[in-house]
This record gives sequence, C-alpha cells and structure tokens, in this order.
Amino acid sequence: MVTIYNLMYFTGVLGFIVGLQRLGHPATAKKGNLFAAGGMVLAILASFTTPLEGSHGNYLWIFTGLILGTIIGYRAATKVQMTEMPQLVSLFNGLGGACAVLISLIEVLMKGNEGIPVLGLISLLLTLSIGSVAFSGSLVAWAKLDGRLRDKTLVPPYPHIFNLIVLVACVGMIIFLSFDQSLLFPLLMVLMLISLVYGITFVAPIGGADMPVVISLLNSFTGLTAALAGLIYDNQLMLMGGILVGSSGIILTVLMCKAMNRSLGNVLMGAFGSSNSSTTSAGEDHRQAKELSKPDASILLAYSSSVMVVPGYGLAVAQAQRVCKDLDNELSSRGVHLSYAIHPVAGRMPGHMNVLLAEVDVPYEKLMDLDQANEALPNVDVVLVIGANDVVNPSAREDSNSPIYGMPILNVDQAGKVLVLKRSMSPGYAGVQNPLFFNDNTFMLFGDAKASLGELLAEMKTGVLV
Amino acid sequence: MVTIYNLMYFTGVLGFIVGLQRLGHPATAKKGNLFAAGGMVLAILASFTTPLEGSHGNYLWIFTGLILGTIIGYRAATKVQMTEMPQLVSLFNGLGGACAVLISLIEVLMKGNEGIPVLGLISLLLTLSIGSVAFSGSLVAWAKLDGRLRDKTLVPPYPHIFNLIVLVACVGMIIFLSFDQSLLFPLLMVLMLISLVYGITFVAPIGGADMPVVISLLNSFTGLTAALAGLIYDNQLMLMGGILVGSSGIILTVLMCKAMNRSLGNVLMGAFGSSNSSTTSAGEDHRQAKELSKPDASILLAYSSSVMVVPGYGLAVAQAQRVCKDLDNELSSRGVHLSYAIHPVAGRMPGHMNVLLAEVDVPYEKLMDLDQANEALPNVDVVLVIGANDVVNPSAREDSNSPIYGMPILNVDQAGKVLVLKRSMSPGYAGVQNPLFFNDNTFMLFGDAKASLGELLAEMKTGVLV
Amino acid sequence: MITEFLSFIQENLLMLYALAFAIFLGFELISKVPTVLHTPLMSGANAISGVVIIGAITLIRLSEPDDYLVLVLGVVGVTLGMINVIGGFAVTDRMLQMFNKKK
Amino acid sequence: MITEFLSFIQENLLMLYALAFAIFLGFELISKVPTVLHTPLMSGANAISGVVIIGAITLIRLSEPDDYLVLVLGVVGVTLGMINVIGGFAVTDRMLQMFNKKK
Ligand SMILES: NC(=O)c1ccc[n+]([C@@H]2O[C@H](COP(=O)([O-])OP(=O)(O)OC[C@H]3O[C@@H](n4cnc5c(N)ncnc54)[C@H](OP(=O)(O)O)[C@@H]3O)[C@@H](O)[C@H]2O)c1
Ligand SMILES: NC(=O)c1ccc[n+]([C@@H]2O[C@H](COP(=O)([O-])OP(=O)(O)OC[C@H]3O[C@@H](n4cnc5c(N)ncnc54)[C@H](OP(=O)(O)O)[C@@H]3O)[C@@H](O)[C@H]2O)c1
Repeated sequence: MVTIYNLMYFTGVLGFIVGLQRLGHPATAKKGNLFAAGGMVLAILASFTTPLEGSHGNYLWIFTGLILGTIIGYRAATKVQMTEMPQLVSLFNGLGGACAVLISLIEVLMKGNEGIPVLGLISLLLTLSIGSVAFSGSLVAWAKLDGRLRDKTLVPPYPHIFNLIVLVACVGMIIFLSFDQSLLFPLLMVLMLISLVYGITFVAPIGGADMPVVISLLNSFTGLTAALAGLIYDNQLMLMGGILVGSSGIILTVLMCKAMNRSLGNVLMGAFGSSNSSTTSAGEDHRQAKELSKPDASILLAYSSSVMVVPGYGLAVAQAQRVCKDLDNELSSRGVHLSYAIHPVAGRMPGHMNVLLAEVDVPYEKLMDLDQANEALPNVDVVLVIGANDVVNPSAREDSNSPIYGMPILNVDQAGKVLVLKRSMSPGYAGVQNPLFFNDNTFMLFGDAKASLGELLAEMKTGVLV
Repeated sequence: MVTIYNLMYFTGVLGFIVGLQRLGHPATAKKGNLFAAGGMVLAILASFTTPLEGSHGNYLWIFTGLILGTIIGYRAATKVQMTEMPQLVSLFNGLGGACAVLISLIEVLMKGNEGIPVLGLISLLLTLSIGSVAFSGSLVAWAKLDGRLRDKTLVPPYPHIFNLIVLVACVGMIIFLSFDQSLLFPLLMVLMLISLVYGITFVAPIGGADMPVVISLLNSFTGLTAALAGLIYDNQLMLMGGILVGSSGIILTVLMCKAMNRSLGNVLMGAFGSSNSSTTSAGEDHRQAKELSKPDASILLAYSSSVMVVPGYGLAVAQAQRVCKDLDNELSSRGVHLSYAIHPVAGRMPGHMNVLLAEVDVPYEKLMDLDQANEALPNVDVVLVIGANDVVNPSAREDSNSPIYGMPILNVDQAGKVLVLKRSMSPGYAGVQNPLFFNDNTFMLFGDAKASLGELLAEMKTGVLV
Repeated sequence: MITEFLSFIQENLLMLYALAFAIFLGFELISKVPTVLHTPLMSGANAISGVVIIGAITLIRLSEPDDYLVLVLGVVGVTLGMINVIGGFAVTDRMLQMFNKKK
Repeated sequence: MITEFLSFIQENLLMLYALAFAIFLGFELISKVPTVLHTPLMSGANAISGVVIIGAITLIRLSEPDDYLVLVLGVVGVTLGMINVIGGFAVTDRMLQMFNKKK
C-alpha cells in the first residue's frame, strides 16, 4: 500500500520541522538534531522500499553508495578539529549541491531524447544551475576558510558587473532552453559550466571572515535544489524539506548579518571584512597606548580578586585556549575569581569561543553572555582581553560614524583595569582603530597570545610572587 | 477563470498568517489586524464572485445578510465599554459557532435524502456538534462575564462525571450515524441538543474569572468548525484559516494559563477561581495588619519623592481609574514622581489594566512592566496598591506550598512604604491570604477603592497640606 | 471505512502536509507573544474564525431561489458570521488603540 | 506557457498552500534563535538539505540494470548525498556537545 510509504515521508517531514524547532533552543538542541536525523532515516528507508513503477531494483548499487557515504561522512565529521567545522559544513553542503547536479544530469540523459514537458524541464535546469552554484561556491568558501585560498585570488575584474553578466547569461539560457530543446545536451553542459563559474566569482570577492554567512546562504540554495528535485520526482518530502531548509537558511543568513551589525547586501558586496579595506582607521589616533611588562601584568592578575577573560579571534588564531585554561587554573588556585565573557560574534563564526573553551573543558558556569558580563563588569578588577578587538570597541557605543556603531559590545572600559593581549596595534575584522587601547586604565601586552599567556603563567609559577 | 479566485483565497490565507504574525508584536499589532481583515475581505469577495456550478445567484439574500451583519457587528463593537470587550468577543465567537451550526443543518436539509458519503457526513456531524458546543459555551461565558449568571448556577450534579457521559454520548451518536443514516434527521436534532447541553455544563463549573481562558479555547473550537466546513465545501481558505485559528487558539489558551501560573487542566476543572473555594487561607495569620488614616496617608503620599501605583482587579471593580488619574495629576503637580506598575495578569483579562489606564489617558511612558518595576522598586518611596492582591503576594516567592508559588510578582515589599487600598482582609482571585499586609512597612486603607482615592484627593486639595 | 480513509489520505497527501504545516505555523506564530497582547490576539483570531461565513454564502448561492427555508437560514447564517467578522476586527482595532501611544 | 502555468497552479492549489506555509514556518522557526546556535543550526539545516539523496536513490531504482553510466553517476550521487546527510548530522551533534554541560 503506497499510503504507508507516503505517511513515512510525511512523518519524515514532521521530524525535520520538530528538529529545526528544537535546534533553536540550547536546552533541546541535541534532541532536535536527533529528530531531524530520525526524519531522514525514515525518508531514506521509504525511498527504497516504496513501490515504484518501472523499478529495476539495483539495490546493491544503492547500498554501495549509502555505505560509502556513511563511512566517509562519519569519519570526516568525527576526525576534524572543532574549529575546522565551518569549512567541513561548507564542504558537505557542496557535496549536496553536487548530488543535485548529478540527478538533473542523469534525468536529462534518461529522458532527454523523448522531449521533456516544459515545467519539468525548467525545474531540471534550475536544479542543475543552482546546484552547480552551491557546489562551486561551497568549495571556494571551504578553501578560503581552510586557508587554501587567499582573499584576492579568483576575483574577476569588475566583479559586480562580471557576476551580473554571468547571472543574466544563466537565466537567459534557461529561458531559451525552455522554448527550444533541440540543443539540449550541449547547452546543458554550457549552463552547468557558467553556473560553476558564477559560484566561484560570486564567493571569491567576499572576505574570508564572512564565509559563515555565505555558507548559510549557499545552504539555502541547496535546499532550493532539493525542493526543485522534489517537483521533478513528485516527492513531497524532498519538496517540503527543501523549502523548509531554503527559507530557514535565508532567515538564518539575515540573522547572522544582523548579529554583526551589517546587512546581507553589505556582506555580499564584500564591503568590509576583505583584507584590502581593513585600514580605514577613523582619523589616526595620536595618543600613545601604554605597555605593561609581563612581570607587572602577572602581579596585577595574581593579586586581583576578580578577573574577567574576554576571548576573541586572536585566541583562535594563536590556538591559546589550552594555556589560557592553565592560567585559569593557576589564578583560581590563588583564590582569584575568574570568569569568561563570551560576546555573541567574537571570533569568526557563531559559537566560536564556546567551541574553543569547551575543547579545554572550561566549565559552562564560568561563561557569561553579553548581558551578564556587562552587568558584572563594573565590579571586575581586571579584564584580560585575549585577541579580541571589535567586540570591546567603545566606538560602537560612542562614535556614530564608526561602521560598527550600534553593535552591542562588552563594556570592558567600565572595569578596574584592562589588559589587552595582541600582537600589534593593527585593527580587527571591522578594520577600525579601537580607542579603548588609549584609555588610562588600559595596558597593552604585545605579542602572540599563546606566547604572552605562557610568559604570564611562567612568571606566576617561578614563585617570585607567592 | 477559476484560478484567479483560488489565488484570491490563497492571498486571503496569506493575509491571515501575516496578520497573526504582526498581531503578536506591540509595534505592528494594528497593522496585523488590518492584514487579517484585508484577507477576510478578499475571501468574502471571492466567495460570491467565483464561478460555482449549480449557482442560482440569490445575491440579494447574501447582501442582506452581509449588510445586516456589518451594521450590527460594527455598532456592537464601537458602542461597548472597553472593559466589556471580553464578553463581547465571547458573544461574537458564539455567533460564529451558530453560523457553523446553521451551515451543517442546511447542508443536511439539502442533501440528506440522497445519502451523504461517510467522510463528508462525519465532517458535517462534527461541525454541528463542535459548533453547538462553541455556541452555547460562549453564551454561558458571556453571561458570566456580564454578571448575568452566578458562578454556581447551571452546574450539573457531579459535573465532571456528567460531562464525561454527555461527551461520550456525542461521540457515540456521531459514530452510530456514520454507519446508519436511516434516522439522520431526528438524531441530528438530538446530537445538536446534547452538544448544546455539553457547551453549557462544560463552561458552567469554571469560575467567572477564568472566562478569558475559556473564550480562547472556544474560539479555537470555532476555528475547527470552520476548517471542517472547509472540508465539506472543498474550500481551502476555510480549511486553512480554520486550522490556523484552531491551533493558535489552543496555544494562546495554554499561554494564558501559564501567565497565571496554572495548567489548562487545572483551569478547566474549575479548581480555583470559582468563588466557593476562595477561602483556603494558608493557616490563618494571627498577626495584625496596621491601618493608616486617610489624612496620614495623603501626607505620606504628598511628601514622598517617588510613588508607584500598582493597580489590580479592585481598580476595575470600583471603576476608580478616573479618580486615580486625578490623584496622579495632583501628585505630579506637587513634584512627586509617579509611575504605574502593570503586572501581566493583574485584573481578569490580559491587558485589563492597560485598557483601564488608557481610558483615562495615562501616558504610556508612565507604565512599567514587571521587570522594569521590580528593578525600580527598591528606590521607590511609597507603593500605592489599588485593589491588587495576588500580584503583590510574596508567598509566590517564599512559600512553596502556596498555589501561586512560582508566579512572578511585583516585589513591592522592597519599597520604602506600602499603602494597600482594599475593602477588607479577604483574599483575591487565588483565594490565599497575603502576608504582605502584615509587614512592618505595609499600611492598609480599608474601603472601596474609588471612595478611598477620592478622600485622599480631597485631603490634599483642601490645602491643609500645602 | 478504514480503506476509505486511507485512500482519502492518499488522494489528499498535500492537504495533509498543508494542514500539518498550518498547525505548526499557528503554534509558532503565537508562542512568543507578550501577555498584554493576549486579549487582542484572541479577538483577532476570533474574527478570522468567522471564515465560516464563506460556507453560508456558498449555500445561499446554491439554494433554489424559492427554497425559502434554506434561504432564510442562510441569511441568518451570513448575518451571524458577518457580525463575528466585522465586530471581531472592529473590537480588536479598538483594543489596539492603546498601543498607539507607544513609541 | 502562461496557461500551462495557471492550470498547473489550479491542479496543485494545495501544493501552493503547503509551500507557502513551509516558507513561513521556516522563517518562524528560526527567527528567534540565540546567536550561539547559529552554527549548529546551519549545520543541521545543511544535513536536512541532503534530502536530494532521495532523488538519486529513485534514479538508481529506475535505471536499467545494464545502464552503467546512469548507475555509476547515481552511486556517486548517493554517496555524495549520504556524506552530506551523515556528516552533517554527526558534525551538528559534535557541536552541540558543548551545550551538554549546561544546566
Ligand atoms: N562570530 C561570527 O559569527 C563572526 C563571523 C564573521 C565576522 N565576525 C566579526 O568578527 C569580529 C570579531 O571580533 P573579535 O573581537 O573577536 O576579533 P577582531 O575584532 O577581529 O580582532 C581580533 C584581534 O586579534 C588579534 N590577533 C590576531 N592574531 C593574534 C594572535 N596570534 N595573538 C594575539 N592576538 C592576535 C588581532 O590584532 P593583532 O593583529 O594586533 O594581533 C586583532 O585585532 C567582529 O567584528 C564580528 O562582527 C564574526
Ligand atoms: N489578567 C488575567 O488574564 C487573569 C485572568 C483570570 C484570572 N487572573 C488572576 O487574577 C488575579 C489578579 O490579581 P490582582 O492582584 O489584580 O487581583 P486579586 O488578587 O484578584 O485581588 C483583587 C483585590 O481587589 C480587592 N477589591 C475588590 N473590589 C474592590 C473595590 N471595589 N475596591 C477596592 N478593592 C477591591 C479585593 O479585596 P477586597 O474584597 O478586600 O476589597 C481583592 O483582594 C491573579 O491571581 C491572576 O492569576 C488573571
């Protein structure tokens, strides 16, 4: 009875919905992932057991693919470093796009000579084109995040105009093919090629730091191709699941931009974040930042009663989480009350700092979110800023001309003293100078974060200060 | 072309969705209402212009109904007092239910002798039955809120068992009729009667104060009947609109209960709130509450620098909002900083206090919500509690045996002094004694709220205290 | 009857999806609404539930022009439904006046 | 083509509803998610977008048992899709480990 299998698909979609719903709350997120995975298992089961007219079985082939995919996917997911997750997600997303491309190619191979009804053909062409964009775009995003691709490579001349032309070419070909199928095969290849190029030139100009946003957008594209493929096979699960991912991907993309106080358009234009624009310091600050020696700094820390650590992108770059935790242990054993302030967009992906600190088992209770931290800050003796910059930049509060104006920040300037660990005076992601560094109660400790923290720790351990 | 009309219906449903979405945010709520209304206009337009096989027009009849309904509905809505809105909504909802009942009756009248396919029949019977429940239940809720029906009238003996039997009878009849249509007409009347009875005996045992919750639930029932009717006519707008209202009604019901710190089951069992159980004061407090004379109280108020008014159900009963505003003016002219703390469930319906205060033009900026008020309270000189009780009961914080334990309250006991205006020591809605009244810094002013406030104002105006 | 039901589902699969989505959507739309808006929201939803009126209108259109029982019942139905609709939206609008002053 | 499109809509009205609801639902489900969950949510959604694999499976089932071009392309498709699915859910789960310690 086909109904049973259709109900399995239906339940699968419910699994996706409940899963997405649960994934949105910290307390239920793990369960949500299981719900979604359960839905997928049901769907896959249904897809090869449901009665299918004209089926030739070929189960061995199917199982081969399923098993291969399971092994590779599982190994990749478990082997990789926590901080390399974004590029992995990007890679996975690219593979999903490639799968959609293959499907549409095979479909045309199998049915092309009979002539395909126009609505079906349009779906096929869109699947092929969008899938290709998702594929090549995801690969570029992956390469950028993985440090294999510098920010300025692969950027075409006049990128915005170039991309517009390529986009128009894609759309034009789809329209043409839907009227005239005589050259279907060759033109299909051309369409695929152009789409692949578009994926590359669309992502290449965007700064590496903005890749999480781009991945989320491309993910929404893959969802769309799944939905289109669902139309082709008249499969409601693919259709609905794809649309769900498509629309939630879009809104997630927008939310990510909002959290960084930027618009989606601004991100896609590569307006800042790409390294070339990163030195627009607002009118050169001529004041002098004060330095503190490592011994003095370690005394300051060891004899304060409360310390708040503000980690940022630099902590990730320096891979200083382990030594940071060691310092935490040392200070705690000396009776210093230590906590961590996690800004929502510290680092380069949402949850970046949480991942790093979880890796070295910093207990969850020591983490404070933005609001908690800002409430506690006026009573904190010393703030230790480790490779953070934009997220503690008071211009966001005070200077309405600053590009980050309006972004909620950690008000570390309200604490007793501020120690900043970074390598130089150069700015962070947003490319703006940070007036915090010139405050009376701010002291700089220049150097790589890992090295600096190591020295501080060594100072304390040598026992000069008991 | 039928498609156009179907797209009109489709747009109508989108209007409902966007409307509900916007209605959920204070800033967009008015627009949301317009969206929903626009959707409805489209739907009604489509319903009498769409091509319909077997249509005889009869447009004069339709317009008569539309115009009559518009006039009556509009007059009722604009004439009624703000505070009588809940009963009006209940009445409207009842009429919607009645409309569904009429539809199903006519449908059976027109098609009954030909024999109706079983699924269609079940939809019809459910529409009839649920519509009847919504109709009679809403009328009872209306009568209770309007003070036309006391809490103990119409309650059957052993109400829970009685209701269970009636419910089983309804379901049984529907099942029987779906197998055997020979006695359709007479049994239909019986089903309608039983359902009407159920509506009455279901609502009657529930305390008058809980009627908003009941109305929301019955509203969800009406939505369900609309959806069922949509099945009968194969009309997607009715189906989808009805389901939307049905599910949002249910969740709204649950949210309302949660805001009162109760479960839906607890409300429906009539567990408290009905007047008979309202004197379970936890172990009689033998301490003495202190009274304050009106002159002393007015001096206290006039010479304090900040006063926070906490209005409650008693303000509504006494209709004391006007004189309260007068007192506000007087105090403000004396330089006293005055604000209002609005507890989310003060009064007997959500937004009750907002409505009352808006009536006398208290500016929105003077209103504080729970969190703002609790933050400000430690710095307030005098709190003036006007006919509020449960919402300022510290047992909710301290006494884990109290039925209101866990409900967020206004921590007025943290302010300098507390003046309580009520008529006696009797408890409020939850039926529990309030330890606040026995605090050292609490003073009672017994009497009707309107009268007491009037006296306070007169004291100030006589000029004894300049 | 079971088979009838199953084949009904089979023919109306998309309806099943649409219904399930509508239910979830109803939940999600309402689940984070502030308490002050409960009453206007209830009233607005109530107005929407007046869509039953579409059924009454359709019935009148389908009735024989001399079947006065159906016509009269139908007009009563349309009237009641329209009261629900117009009254509901008007009441909601009035309730929401008080938010006007905000911001 | 316009009429083809219109009649397509007419025949698939319920699909139109289901799609619109799914779009709204996707928006509503995500619209109030805290920032820390953005990355796992993205990854979870990415795993779900692996449903394209259903298409690849169906294609293999429909292929002639000796049409090796289609079969091989199909297996590649299934493999890629499955990597996306399994890898996606596994990565999401790993990311969410860090919330385990909460509460
Ligand atoms: N979380 C997200 O989802 C996300 C995604 C994309 C973009 N963003 C954006 O990224 C920014 C995050 O702010 P943030 O404060 O974390 O970082 P940031 O503003 O980018 O600043 C990072 C700082 O770390 C320092 N640094 C780099 N390597 C270092 C090392 N090895 N040792 C010590 N210091 C080092 C750099 O200064 P030196 O060169 O002088 O050392 C730099 O100023 C925000 O603007 C946010 O909007 C966030
Ligand atoms: N807002 C909602 O949606 C809603 C709906 C249903 C139930 N509820 C429940 O209702 C309660 C609301 O709390 P509340 O503090 O506003 O009210 P309350 O706890 O019910 O207390 C009202 C008090 O007002 C006094 N009062 C009555 N008439 C008065 C008059 N004419 N002049 C002066 N005082 C008068 C009464 O005391 P005397 O008799 O001594 O004067 C009574 O103690 C909560 O328990 C809530 O859960 C709320």
